[in-house]
Amino acid sequence: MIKVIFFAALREQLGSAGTEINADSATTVAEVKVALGEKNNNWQHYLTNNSLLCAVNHQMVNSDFSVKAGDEVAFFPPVTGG
Amino acid sequence: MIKVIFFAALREQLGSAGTEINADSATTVAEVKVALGEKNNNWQHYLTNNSLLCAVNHQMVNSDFSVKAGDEVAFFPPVTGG
Amino acid sequence: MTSLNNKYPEISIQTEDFDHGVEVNLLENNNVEDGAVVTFSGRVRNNNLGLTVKGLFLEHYPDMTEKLLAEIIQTAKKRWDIGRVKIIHRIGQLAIGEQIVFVGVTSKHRQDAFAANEFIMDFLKVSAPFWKKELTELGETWLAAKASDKEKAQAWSK
Amino acid sequence: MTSLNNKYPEISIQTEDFDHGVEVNLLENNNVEDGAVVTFSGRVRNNNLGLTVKGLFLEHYPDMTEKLLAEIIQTAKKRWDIGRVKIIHRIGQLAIGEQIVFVGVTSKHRQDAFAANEFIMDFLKVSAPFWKKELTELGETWLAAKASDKEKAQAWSK
Repeated sequence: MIKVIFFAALREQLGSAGTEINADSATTVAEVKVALGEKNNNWQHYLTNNSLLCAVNHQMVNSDFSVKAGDEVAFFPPVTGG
Repeated sequence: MIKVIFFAALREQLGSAGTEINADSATTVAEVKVALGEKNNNWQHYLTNNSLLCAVNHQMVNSDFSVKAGDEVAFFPPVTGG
Repeated sequence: MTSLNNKYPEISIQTEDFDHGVEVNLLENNNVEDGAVVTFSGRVRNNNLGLTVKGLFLEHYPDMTEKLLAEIIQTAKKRWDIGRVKIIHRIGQLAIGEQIVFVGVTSKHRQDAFAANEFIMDFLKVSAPFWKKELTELGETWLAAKASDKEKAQAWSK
Repeated sequence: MTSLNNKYPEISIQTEDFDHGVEVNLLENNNVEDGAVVTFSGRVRNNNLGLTVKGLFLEHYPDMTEKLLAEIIQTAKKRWDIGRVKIIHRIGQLAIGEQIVFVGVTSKHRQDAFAANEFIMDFLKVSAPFWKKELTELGETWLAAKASDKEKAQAWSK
């Protein structure tokens, strides 16, 4: 399984702090998004937002980054701390 | 009279925190220095130091600045606060 | 550079408030080599973009935040001759006037502490995974990232 | 800009020590407009140019110091959008590790407080009439002004 988590506005839009997807259903971050959209049709719109950022195992990555079983994939809006 | 004061290393070199000179004996800062050197020969050497700064009535000035009776003329080395 | 002993963490993400004076004392304690200390602290303002702000909610990505901030500190230490660094960032619900963030940097010469502190703040702003939700007279809104913050961070690589 | 009431002086030349945390609280007190506070504090280091320093004596030119610092503050306020400013400078005999100087600046946006604080320190260094005498293992020496400080101050007019 791949652990998927959401933060801030995205978490509220999806109505979910996170989920899991089967590791067989995605080999890249882009495919994780597709798998999540298939899992829940209402999510698709929010996950295709171009400004969304992604971290895999706490490291910022692009959509072509490879994912594997056991990874933690996080999606979130641009950060606004400080 | 013109009030003359000295600070820091200069004060220690001259062995004096200040003195007064007759307003008739100097019309510029440069002339104040000459008057001070005539008043005390030992001071001449230290007062001709090029790095010395001068303030008249708390305002930084050059050697050609005019002075008059009642002025406070201060001589001191480059500042080192902070 | 003066290293801290292991009991003094450089990064603290916390819900509770902090004492600015205590933090400065910790940065200076047994640190006679570094003559300069520069601190930045940010607090909740009472207005933003013309709206009256009533409070702020801060969310973050645990573990990733600490990792990102540690990377920023390491980059700053390579670039400037600085001694100790402390970053405190609060999370959770904050009221107007409350402290949000503290960055403290010590150095032998002041320009290093000034530059490193501003650098840390600029990169914290654009890369540490914190999100602010503002409670205004119009309701709750997640803040949008500012283009000016991105430009400030990019300016360091010029 | 948030003005201070007249009871809070922007400049203090004093022999006694000061409390960094108290000064920051005074800068922030009833000042909810300014979200950012940048402080600089300088202390007596234990070494200078390779010599072990035992202590420092600070002399100044009363009245002229205050006038010069007030002019620096006014210039900073014209150049940046800053709120409150506090400058504390100690005089007299100081031991290793003791605080010498504090500059605190508040602003709405952090870059103004960072820049104004460093500007104030750079001009304080080269224009305020303070002189330091260092007590080292070799005896007492009046410190020489540094060319690097002059260059830093000049860099602001570029």
